[in-house]
Amino acid sequence: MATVAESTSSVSAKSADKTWAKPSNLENEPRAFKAPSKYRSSLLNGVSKEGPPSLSSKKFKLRYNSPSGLQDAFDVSYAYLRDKSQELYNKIESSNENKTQLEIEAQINNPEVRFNFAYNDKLENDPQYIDYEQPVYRELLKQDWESKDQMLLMQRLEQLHAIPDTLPTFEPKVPVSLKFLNHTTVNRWIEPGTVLSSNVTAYPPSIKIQELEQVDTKTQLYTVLIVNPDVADIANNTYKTQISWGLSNVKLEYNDNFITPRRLLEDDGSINELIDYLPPVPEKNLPTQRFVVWVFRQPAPINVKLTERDFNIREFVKVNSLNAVGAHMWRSTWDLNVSKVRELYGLPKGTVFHKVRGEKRMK
Amino acid sequence: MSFLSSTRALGLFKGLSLGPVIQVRTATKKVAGSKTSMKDSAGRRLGAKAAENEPVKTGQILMRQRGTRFYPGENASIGKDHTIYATEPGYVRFYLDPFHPNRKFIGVALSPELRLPTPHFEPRVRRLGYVPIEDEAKASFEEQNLKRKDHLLRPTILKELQERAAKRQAIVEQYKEQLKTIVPELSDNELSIAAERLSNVKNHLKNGVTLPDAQATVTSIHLQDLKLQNKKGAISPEEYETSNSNYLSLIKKVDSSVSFDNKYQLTKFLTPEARQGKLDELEAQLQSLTEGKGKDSKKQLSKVLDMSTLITPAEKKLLHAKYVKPLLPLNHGLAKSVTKRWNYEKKRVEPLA
Amino acid sequence: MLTFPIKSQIATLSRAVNGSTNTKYLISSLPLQFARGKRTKRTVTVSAGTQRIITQLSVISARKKVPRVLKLSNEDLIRHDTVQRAWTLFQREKRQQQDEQLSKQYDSIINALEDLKAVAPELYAVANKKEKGKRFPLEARIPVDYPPNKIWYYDVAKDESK
Amino acid sequence: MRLTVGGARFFSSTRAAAGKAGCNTVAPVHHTVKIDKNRLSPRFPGLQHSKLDIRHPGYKPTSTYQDRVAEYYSNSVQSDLLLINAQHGESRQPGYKRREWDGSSPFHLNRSLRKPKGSDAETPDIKPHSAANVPKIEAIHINCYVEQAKDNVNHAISALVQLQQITGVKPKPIYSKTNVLHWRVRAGYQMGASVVLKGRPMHQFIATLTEVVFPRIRMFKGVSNKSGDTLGDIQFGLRPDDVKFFPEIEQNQDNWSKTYGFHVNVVTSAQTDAEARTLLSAYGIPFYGSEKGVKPENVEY
Amino acid sequence: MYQPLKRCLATVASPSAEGSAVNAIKAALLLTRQPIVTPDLTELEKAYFNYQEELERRLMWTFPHYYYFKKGSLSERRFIKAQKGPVSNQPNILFEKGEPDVVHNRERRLKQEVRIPKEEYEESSMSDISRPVVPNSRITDADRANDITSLERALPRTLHLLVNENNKGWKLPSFALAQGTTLHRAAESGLRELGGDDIHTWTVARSPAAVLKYEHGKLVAPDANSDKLEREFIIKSHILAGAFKPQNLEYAWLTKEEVEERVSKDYFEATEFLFSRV
Repeated sequence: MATVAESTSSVSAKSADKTWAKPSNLENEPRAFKAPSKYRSSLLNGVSKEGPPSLSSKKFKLRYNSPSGLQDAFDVSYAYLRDKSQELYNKIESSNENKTQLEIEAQINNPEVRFNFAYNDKLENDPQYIDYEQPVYRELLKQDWESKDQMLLMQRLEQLHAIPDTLPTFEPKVPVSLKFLNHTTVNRWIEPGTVLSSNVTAYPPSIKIQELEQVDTKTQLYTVLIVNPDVADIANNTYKTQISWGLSNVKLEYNDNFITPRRLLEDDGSINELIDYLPPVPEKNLPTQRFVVWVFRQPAPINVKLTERDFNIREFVKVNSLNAVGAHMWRSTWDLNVSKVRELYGLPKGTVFHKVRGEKRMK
Repeated sequence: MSFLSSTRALGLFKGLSLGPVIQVRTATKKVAGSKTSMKDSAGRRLGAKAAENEPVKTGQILMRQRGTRFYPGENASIGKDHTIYATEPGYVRFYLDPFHPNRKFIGVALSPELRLPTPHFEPRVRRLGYVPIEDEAKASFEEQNLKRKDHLLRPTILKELQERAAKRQAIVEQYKEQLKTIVPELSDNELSIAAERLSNVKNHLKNGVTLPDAQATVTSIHLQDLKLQNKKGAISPEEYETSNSNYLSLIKKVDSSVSFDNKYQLTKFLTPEARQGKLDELEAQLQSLTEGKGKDSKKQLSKVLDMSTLITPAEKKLLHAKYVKPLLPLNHGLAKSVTKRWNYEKKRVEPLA
Repeated sequence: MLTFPIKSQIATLSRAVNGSTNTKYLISSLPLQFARGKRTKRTVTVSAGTQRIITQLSVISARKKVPRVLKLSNEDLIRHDTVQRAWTLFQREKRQQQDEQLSKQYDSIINALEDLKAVAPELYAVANKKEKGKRFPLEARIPVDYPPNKIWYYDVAKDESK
Repeated sequence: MRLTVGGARFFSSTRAAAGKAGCNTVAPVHHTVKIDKNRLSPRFPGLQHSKLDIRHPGYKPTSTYQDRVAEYYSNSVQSDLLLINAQHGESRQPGYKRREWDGSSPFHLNRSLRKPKGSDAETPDIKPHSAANVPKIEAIHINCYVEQAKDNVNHAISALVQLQQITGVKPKPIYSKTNVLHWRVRAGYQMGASVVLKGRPMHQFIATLTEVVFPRIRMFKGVSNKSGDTLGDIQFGLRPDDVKFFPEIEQNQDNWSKTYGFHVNVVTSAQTDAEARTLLSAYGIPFYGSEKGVKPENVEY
Repeated sequence: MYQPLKRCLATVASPSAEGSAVNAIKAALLLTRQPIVTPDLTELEKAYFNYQEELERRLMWTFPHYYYFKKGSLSERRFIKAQKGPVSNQPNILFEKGEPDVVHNRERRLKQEVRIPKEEYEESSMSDISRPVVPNSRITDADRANDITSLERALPRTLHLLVNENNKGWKLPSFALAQGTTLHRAAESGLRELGGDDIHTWTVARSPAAVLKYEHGKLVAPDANSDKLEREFIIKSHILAGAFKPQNLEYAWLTKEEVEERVSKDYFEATEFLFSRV
């Protein structure tokens, strides 16, 4: 039972003026802190009689019932959170400590920011709505990523033994997504660990690396390595690791971070291709091959060119003191397209293997 | 036996003739059970079947046991009676694993100098276990040998591929014709390269890729192909240089003079401003058509929208919603019997007006 | 469970009616009742005690009592989320204030006792002794929403012990 | 008619069914990311949210009114209890712990540790009092075992509904675990109901108990000072006649010609029973009898 | 209780080197009146509780009225009459906001509204116990008159007793320690000497809640140490009944904010955490 009987109250934040807190010295507020005008009114002032604009059909709009009591509760909560965030902005202005963290806290409760993030494409983001230049959106993406995709990635890396077969361990910090733009039928983001036809992987993948932490995007360089730890080493009766593709000195922006053919074409020579792309050409009857994409933050530019395919990734990482921040992987198995890919790349004809169970030991 | 119980017993046999009663003297002492102590089975020959560091083959039994006194370690497995056997040829190791402090393991090290367990963060040591088929004929036979499912599917796939290639060829031809009118100065060779390129770009566009991205992807693939041809010696370095630069100049010319309409046909290149102008024209036309009311005007409106090759599907949807969409009556899509409606304000039934 | 006897009767009847053998005999000898199309009224009455248990079971069962699933629109979901976040923040602040005050009080108690120990060990011995059987007074009340008719009792029966 | 739920339960074991040995080895992982498999499963998207999220089908709002009992505790009781319990120069008092064998016999080597001196079970250490461990009521367990239910399961159902009516929380039925020949009880009989109260329902129950029920029980002395499990939990019982004073029962007397008594266990975070009693007295629960080590006439108010 | 006390007092009574220090000890009393009604709700709490309650009504199971009201009884008829039944779905009628889905007299798409039938009362039965409950106001006469000496003021808040002795400034009442007494006894008896015996209090604990240190009558930091310090040990106590009726002494029952207005800044800083926020 609500107990205040006598005090007559008025809701402090009337629905008319709803603007979130901002620093006093702010010139122009980022566009991404405002919800699209189509939804803004119903988000801040409540769903009108016509129904919520987020529903497409008129029928469902008419049938929609907003929960009662939400209007008042939202108004008061909005005012409360806004005051708190104004306090945080005042704190930022008075001291420069922990600035990014305070900025995040000041915006993370803003319903418009949360709306923009929840209902727009997070991967192919439109900076109008999701602007990863703003730390709050990076924080939201981090939470979203950790709630699912990061777990999925680590599960696959562990189950498919990408760790420790390539690198010993890995602390994921940066979401990496993969797409094969050359292929017009498999034109989707690849889930880590998918088995792809050699036809799809005939040309290099396009890699999206979304930095989440506060780094200097002007100077921070990244290395991308694609390694295949499942190449047959017949002489030693074992497997060896080869490098399929390598890029270094890649610069990434928070909003423009998709390494596509277009970007590589238009590049002014700053990106160093460590070694050109060798597509997956698995041998007949050998087990599925894994292709692990590793993304590193590099402390200094790397301008070497690799001549050998055989590759010791652990040594390379150690020599260049690289810091693994992101990963992805796909798998590839022999199919009828392999011969075509071999022909395209001028590779020799594939070897056909058969399994020997017997006594032949590893050398 | 009491009287009561005996009568009850008699009741069970109601209807049967009673024979002479035979007295049975039951045992008053329990019979002493005899203990069989000679029931030992023969030994089950349990125990280790291979010693530490002993070379073993695949499938060789390392340990017979009851229950899991030992657990299978690296390159070893366990059978249904808990027998541990080798899954790879190598050298037997009895070892402890810090991750399972209460277990003892039997594993197989793949080479004599290796210790088990393999350090946690080191790469796994793996044996290939496959050898190449040396005999050419056998190898090619094996290569052609597909899984049953793939084998059965192959003819349909091939057929479909052929059909697709034919379709593609047709589009290329079509584009060639269209290109001839739009960019007449192209040579035959250039024409076919440009048409090929445009058909590839079209495929990407259909997937929702933006035009510059699609063009860049197609360009990169073409250049990559040229590079590969040069690398494998199909074309000489000079040829490579010339065709590379030729292609780049060609696409500059084509991309600046050709664009796609909404049905993926080639049209003359439209600058964004020109396109906007045409769109405005279209909207003005639609506006003028809406002024004349009636069924015919709606029909005309949708016809104009359908005929326009300029607008994207999204724009078409918007314009349709703006100009063509009829204001549906309340009873649209309802059964004919529905003649009344509920008035929520007045809380009563009203005729459907 | 209750309808079982009725159902079984109906089932027997319908089997008898539709069965191929001895149909004539059965139809002529039984009062004809068709299982389908005819509304049968429940004839079996349950005892009052059983009926009470049935009602009680229906009270705790979800059958016919569950409302439609609540589906919020995108806007309302964010609005609800905002309310929830404000509430969490509000509660957290309240708790922090309370914890802060308590720890200050604790420090002050320990400080006072330490001081007392240094100054007057005899007083300290009494003050720091654990009181066994400590009880809150019977007059302590959990506050209610509205005050009683007599707010405060001014007449105190003489406390003999003091 | 009674359905027996007891008996062995079988779990399917695909490994055993496949004729494979039951040997499971968990491979250690090479990273520190915690993986929640439920989140990765594409099934039941609604259930991937927490129950506190409005999108979960089981969402139930809890804070629907001001919790006056919680307010009373944090505004008045907590700081008083802090002052009552705080002591200068306190140290951690070790509880009863299992002891090492003296090693006089070689068989001591693998023998499990000796039981504690003066107790059968280990007891936790008593930590110094501080602002962080002021005692509070954590939960109330109500357990209603109905003896008559062995003959007629309806009693158990009624007891369940009665608890639901009193507490507003859905109770769980309790089943007898074993055959007790002496009581003519078989394993699997539904014998009553139990409910665990936390948060608002718990506070509601305490307030009803102390403000409505206890004052009306005739000859009510209070809860015994001897009650308690030495770990800071206080137990007491209510007889069937006492239960009739709960307003939910009293207002609906037609339905409650027969009521069922129950046991109440108040779980507190106090470290000793004496402190738990001090805490409960703040809510108006009276105690009778002599507190251990204190004569009642010497208690100073 | 008296026996051990006497024994320990005997040692105090004996002359000692610290006699002067004991004389410098005083017992102060923090006497509080606990809240009588629940705290006032903030705007946020009010709106949130209301919203949650509405949500609960939307999500709750249908109220099983057939369990509470016997079938065919008068009370059942009155209950059903009081309900505003939902509109049920009817064929051939258009419901734009969705077809009603009514089960057990409840619209499943909306919140459940259970109305309790209003009792009818006759004037004559107003003295009866069955008369309608009209809650008393949370604001009392003392509130309106702003009578700070009244215990009936500010019912949702904790009130603390402060005195202003000889206009030296508002502070907690403090009492000199007689020879052979303890802190809490000194505080209680001092209170009665000052304000009469018509008061019923409960001492929270024998241990002091805080110590205030004075040097030459000025408040110093709690960790100060010197031979000339005067100490006031604050004992916490609740008033349960009766009243504080001193003669010729200004006193007040104050909430924390009012205390802050009246006492000196130093004093409030040293004692701020002792006063209840609510």
